[in-house]
Amino acid sequence: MDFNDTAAEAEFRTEARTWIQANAPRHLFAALSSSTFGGMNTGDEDPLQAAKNWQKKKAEAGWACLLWPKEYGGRAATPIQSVIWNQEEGVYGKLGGMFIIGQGMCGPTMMAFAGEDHKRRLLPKLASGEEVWCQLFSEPQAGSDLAGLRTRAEKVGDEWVINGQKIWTSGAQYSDYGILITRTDPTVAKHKGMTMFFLDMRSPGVDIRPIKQVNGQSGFNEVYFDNVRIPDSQRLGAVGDGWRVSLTTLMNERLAIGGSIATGFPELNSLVQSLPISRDKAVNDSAVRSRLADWYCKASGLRNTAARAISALSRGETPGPENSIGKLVAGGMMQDIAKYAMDLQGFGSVVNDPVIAEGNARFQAMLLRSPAVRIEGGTDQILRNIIAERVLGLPEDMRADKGVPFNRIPSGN
Amino acid sequence: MDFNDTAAEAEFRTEARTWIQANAPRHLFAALSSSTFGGMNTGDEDPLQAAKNWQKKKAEAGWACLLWPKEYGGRAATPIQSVIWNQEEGVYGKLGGMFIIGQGMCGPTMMAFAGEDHKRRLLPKLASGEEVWCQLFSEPQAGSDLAGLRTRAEKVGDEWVINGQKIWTSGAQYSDYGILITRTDPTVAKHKGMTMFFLDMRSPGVDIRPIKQVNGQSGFNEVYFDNVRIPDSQRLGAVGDGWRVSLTTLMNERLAIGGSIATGFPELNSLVQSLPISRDKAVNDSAVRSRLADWYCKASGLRNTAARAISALSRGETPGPENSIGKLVAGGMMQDIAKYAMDLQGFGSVVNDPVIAEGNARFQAMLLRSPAVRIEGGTDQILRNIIAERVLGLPEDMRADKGVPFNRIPSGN
Amino acid sequence: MNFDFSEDEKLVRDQTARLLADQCDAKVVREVLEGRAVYAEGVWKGLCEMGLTGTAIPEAYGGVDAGYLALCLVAQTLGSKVAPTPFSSSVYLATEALLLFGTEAQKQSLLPKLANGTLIGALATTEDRTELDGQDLKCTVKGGQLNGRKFAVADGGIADCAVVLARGDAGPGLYLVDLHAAGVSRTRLETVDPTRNTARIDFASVSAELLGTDAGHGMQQLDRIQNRAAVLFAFEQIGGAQAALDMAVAYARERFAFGRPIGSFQGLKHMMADMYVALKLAESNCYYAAWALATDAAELPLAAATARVSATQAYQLCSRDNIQVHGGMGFTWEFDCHLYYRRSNYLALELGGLNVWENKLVNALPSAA
Amino acid sequence: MNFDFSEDEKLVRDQTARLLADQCDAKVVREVLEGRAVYAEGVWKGLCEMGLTGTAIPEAYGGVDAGYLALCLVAQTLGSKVAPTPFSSSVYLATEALLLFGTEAQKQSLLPKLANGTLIGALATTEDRTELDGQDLKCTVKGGQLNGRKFAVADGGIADCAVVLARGDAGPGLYLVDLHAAGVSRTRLETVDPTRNTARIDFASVSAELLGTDAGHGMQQLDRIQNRAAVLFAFEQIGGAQAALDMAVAYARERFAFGRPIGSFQGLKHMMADMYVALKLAESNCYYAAWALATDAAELPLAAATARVSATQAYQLCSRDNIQVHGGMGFTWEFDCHLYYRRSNYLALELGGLNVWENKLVNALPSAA
Repeated sequence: MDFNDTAAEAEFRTEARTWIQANAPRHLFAALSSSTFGGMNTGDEDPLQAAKNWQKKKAEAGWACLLWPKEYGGRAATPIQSVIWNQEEGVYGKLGGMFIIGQGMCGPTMMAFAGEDHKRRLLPKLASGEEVWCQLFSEPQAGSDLAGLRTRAEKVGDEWVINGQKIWTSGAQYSDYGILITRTDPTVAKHKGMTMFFLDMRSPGVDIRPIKQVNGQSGFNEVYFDNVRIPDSQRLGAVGDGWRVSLTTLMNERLAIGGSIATGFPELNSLVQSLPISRDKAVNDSAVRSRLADWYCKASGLRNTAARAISALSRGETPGPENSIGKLVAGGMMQDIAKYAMDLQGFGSVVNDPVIAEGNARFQAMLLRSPAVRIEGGTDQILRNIIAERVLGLPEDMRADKGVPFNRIPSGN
Repeated sequence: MDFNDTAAEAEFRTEARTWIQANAPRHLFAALSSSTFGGMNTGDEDPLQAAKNWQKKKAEAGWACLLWPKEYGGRAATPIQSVIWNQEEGVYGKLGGMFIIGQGMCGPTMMAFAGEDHKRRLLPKLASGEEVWCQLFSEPQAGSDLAGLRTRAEKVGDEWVINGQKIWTSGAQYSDYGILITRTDPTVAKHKGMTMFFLDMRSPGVDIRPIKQVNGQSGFNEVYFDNVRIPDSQRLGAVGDGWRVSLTTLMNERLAIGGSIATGFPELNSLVQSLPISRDKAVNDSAVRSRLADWYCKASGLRNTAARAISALSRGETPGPENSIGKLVAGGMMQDIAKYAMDLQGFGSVVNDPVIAEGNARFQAMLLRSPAVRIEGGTDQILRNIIAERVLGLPEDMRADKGVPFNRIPSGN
Repeated sequence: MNFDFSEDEKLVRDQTARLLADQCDAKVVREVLEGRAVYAEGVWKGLCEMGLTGTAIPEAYGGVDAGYLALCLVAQTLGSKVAPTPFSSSVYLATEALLLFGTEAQKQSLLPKLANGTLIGALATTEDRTELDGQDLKCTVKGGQLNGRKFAVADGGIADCAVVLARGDAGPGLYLVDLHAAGVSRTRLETVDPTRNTARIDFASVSAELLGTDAGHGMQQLDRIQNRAAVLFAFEQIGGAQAALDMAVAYARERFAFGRPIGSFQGLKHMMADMYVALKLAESNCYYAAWALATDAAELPLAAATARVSATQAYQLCSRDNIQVHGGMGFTWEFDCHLYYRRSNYLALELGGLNVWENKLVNALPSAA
Repeated sequence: MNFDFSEDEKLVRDQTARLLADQCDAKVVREVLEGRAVYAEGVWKGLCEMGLTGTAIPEAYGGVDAGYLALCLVAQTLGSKVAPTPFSSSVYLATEALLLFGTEAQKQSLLPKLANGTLIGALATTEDRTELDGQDLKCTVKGGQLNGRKFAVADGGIADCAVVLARGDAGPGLYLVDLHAAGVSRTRLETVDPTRNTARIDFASVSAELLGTDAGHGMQQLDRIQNRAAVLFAFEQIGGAQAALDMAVAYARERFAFGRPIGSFQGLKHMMADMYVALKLAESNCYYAAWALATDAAELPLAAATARVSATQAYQLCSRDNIQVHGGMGFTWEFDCHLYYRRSNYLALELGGLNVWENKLVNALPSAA
């Protein structure tokens, strides 16, 4: 048991580190480092432009989408190399945030199901950040129950006509393309009547409206489709095979291992080192110590669990199911930590003006953003079901929608 | 808003207090007071005999089963009077433990469904403790799902022949009579094919086997029925109406309001007043204080919730649904408190010899008995369902057994 | 025993509820949330006209003297509608301070205006981002002149006068200050709950008058004020918690997933059952604290801390899990879930955080309880 | 990075598992539980014959020198079978004490016997019902004579020799004592886990020899011993937690209620998912602690405390909720649920309780972590 790189890994790490030191946008380091949860701080620079600049530079040097084949703009690197890159890229990795969905989910789906011409034409620009992609999956009536989606696609000649609404689409407002899952046959069972496409987000009839979140930001959008036309050549997979195609996409939703998941622990630990309570440093208060210890055990457990996954990759194996716990643990933990950190600071901590509040109002930012973590990309309840069924092998819930034609499933309206 | 008795209540309280002071078995006070959770300490006296003596004395003076009609051995008192009696009886109330099921559940069921001759013959002896009753409901395959019971009753002439097994029968080993729910028709839906009886526990074919629990005690029994014969005259309610009859019984399972529910808080509070940790009293440690405060809020919340119920009774109203939270809160709380109290005492607290361990090994007794509290008389999960459905009006779970003939319901074997 | 509110008290609650149903819907709250209004003046006027601002003030001082039990139910109703008014600052804090410690003259001059709402009061204590500690107050009063800064004052941008904690010659004291006086400058603050006005207040040689006559005991006086106010804040908290729970239950009944109402899944059912449990425990503790407040019982410090701690926990739990039940919609600006989430976290810190009140609770806890 | 156990280490684990599958079923555990045996001698002999008692002892002292990583997996396997042997006392505690601090002569004379199991060791520290505090030790050594009482000693009724914490002329020290010597009297104690032998030991002028040469530093030495032992105990704990979780899952799949397997109800599904989460966090922390133990890394104190705290919490949670999943059968003597519940609570206290280890963890926590 050791934490050392193999010779090959060490060599790759050196190469990556050297290039990053020579090319990273150092002038953004301070701003990026001071980003609070749910936001990316690029100082005076436009975030999207800053992100595209760094991505372009990486692509030109062969450091974009490391796992992809070279002909699609990647490096054909191994999973462990991609992990090492993430570790070395460090804070600059935040700049990749707006490409994660496109490169992490849309890309692999295109690679698996798009035609060769489309792949060669579109994937390199996705890899280089020249074009941004989004994923049009969730709907107002289809969140946890994604297969309950209703957006219709009807075949007219060589084209499909799309009508309906998507929601929770990250980055739709600055996306060039999107992958879209639709219902093409409502008369068969829900998982059978879906079909996947990709489309130009500037197609006529696409209407994008930002959703304002509790924390005041608008990272998500509603996307309306009014007789939007998509050529059949942009269909991904067979008609009616959309659910299977979507699983390819969602399989890649697994958070990028190596980049560590935010828990709020380091922030709390730094706070209590100096914050005074009852005439002493908070870290010396036994109630604080007890909480700190329990949360450290969780944070450390997540870090060590990730290390086990990385070892598996390093051995060329697939990581075990224990990785499914990350978001479930981190989401609730961050929410509790934010509440606790503010409680220790008293009434003054209601102020969330970054100029006044402690650490750029980092805990207030967590308080207002963390509820979303427990919902987006699988609610706590869905994640527990997944662990119970897929990891522990417990029986599935009773299904009211099993084998029922989609248009006869009770929907409450 | 006040906590005062009405004039009538005050008068009744004085009467009760005076009689108790003159007649209570003072010599048992110390022993009873030192009883730890899950046990009743009566010193050198046989617990059953001590209990029967006190009950007999109460009955002769008209203080038994206060809510029952006089002709059945009761006092025809009001609910609030019964609460006041419980408050005044105090520690001596522990002696009533082995009569609770008979007087609290069997009695009301007999009153509602037995023939007048049976009531006049049997209820007074139940009230006076001369005869003890038990309740034969749960079965190995029918716990939370009581209506899944399988004990068969077949009509032969004027008698019913019983075959099957019951479990979790408290006090069966010293009971004279029991009420028994059986399945008389397995071909109809589960709630429709049941019938209730009462029987002499000394009937031929009744075999009682104690169940040893984790804490080493055997308060519960398995009861086997091998062609046990019950005259049809001992049927309670109509054939097939057993479920409705059982609800009458279970409605009375509501813990006696006024007698406060055990949480472990007073014991923890007394412990930390003297227990030293890190060269100071535990109660001065801020981690201990935080736990103590949170648990006090729960204990006090339960006490005040009971007070609201008592006020309702005092006004002649029925208490609100908030009483359903008692056991759910107290069970888990006691388990946590036991663990925490032992943790504060270190390795020495693994010793559970009452002569050596703190406070007659009270926390060790809680540790080993409290898991049962979260299960008996409704598991935590069942109680949450009841609150969600009956109090909050949320929809019921999907049912796999609804409307299905009992003998076709999936049972896993 | 009659451990419940009287019909008269419930009548006051129902009248308040009707007023707020008419005048304080989510649209009104959002006017303040989104900065189009500093507070809901219309609602405030309505409350004043009904005399609710004077609920617990004796008639001799222009109040309606309906008692603290009635005021508790008013607070609960205001909490359930996350009403954006300075009611808590003016009524639970400033008014209580005067009733407890004011000189006859001070009461005569200020209480009638507080009672009819023509004067809005506030309490200014916090000086930085740590829990209050009397020993190093930076605000000082010398020769009747107040100097210093209050870091954050609830309703500080609305109030006409404030009770200010400051260090005088005899030590910490409470001082009456006219917030329209020269030398007072106020800066509105952005907080986690924009529906409650919050301001930084700087005092540059502002004339300040000692509240009452007992100089140097400001911390003890503040403690007594806060114990009484905690009961009323706790009622606002359980009012909000109940509203959040009701909202969750209603949504879980109508929202379908997998062909079933989501409220039929135990994952959510049991979560809501736990919300109910936390709320009922807090509610019963609040009842007891209301009795202690109304009778000025010796148990008040313990009862107040118990109500405060359990109500804070219940509101934070219910407002948090109401969002969870709503899923994605729960953290949109459009849905009202965040109104409760914001308010629950604001109220949890006003008067001092959980750790402060847990500590007060244990201080007041008898060794046999 | 290769953050996993080697094939050789896993081989040792598998061999241990086979041995225990053959010789340490629930029947054997119940022999001890119900007092028909003091401990599982057959199992102990089997472990000794396989050389597992000498897993981490250098060959020079008669061990097999297979390393601490192998020993961690042995511990995990023993924990999963709640094996009733003195393995932890003799191997994790007594042996470690000698390896860390023994003189060459002491090692030569004792380690070979500990390695082959002909000698069983124990560690005697606890003197009353409070957490250990070096400043008021009642056991004393004067002129080589030990006097006093140890309140409770794990495996104290089985061990041949003990490392005893006592106050010498130079302060607290660790002393080697032959438990068969004159003046030693042992009383078996009834505990929450009868499957672990526990005894009170009284010493009346028993000859005692200082462990090593460094007198007066017993508390610091004990701390180092316990940090190393904590890692091995943590592996026993996650082994037990995994067994309890497996038992719960198996039962929830086969037990039906309301016409469905109870494991299809989210109330229980989510409870078991949470058991899994707690276990995996602890398991990963244990892996890291194993690395720190095996490499004697500077991170050991933090890693050991982290593994200890999370493994204690995971085992207590899993053994508790395994009972809940089993319903009524879960708290019968007949079902095995209580074997894990008992052991989880015994192990949680051996080496000191959670509050002690949480405190150690924070002591070792860097201000930036």
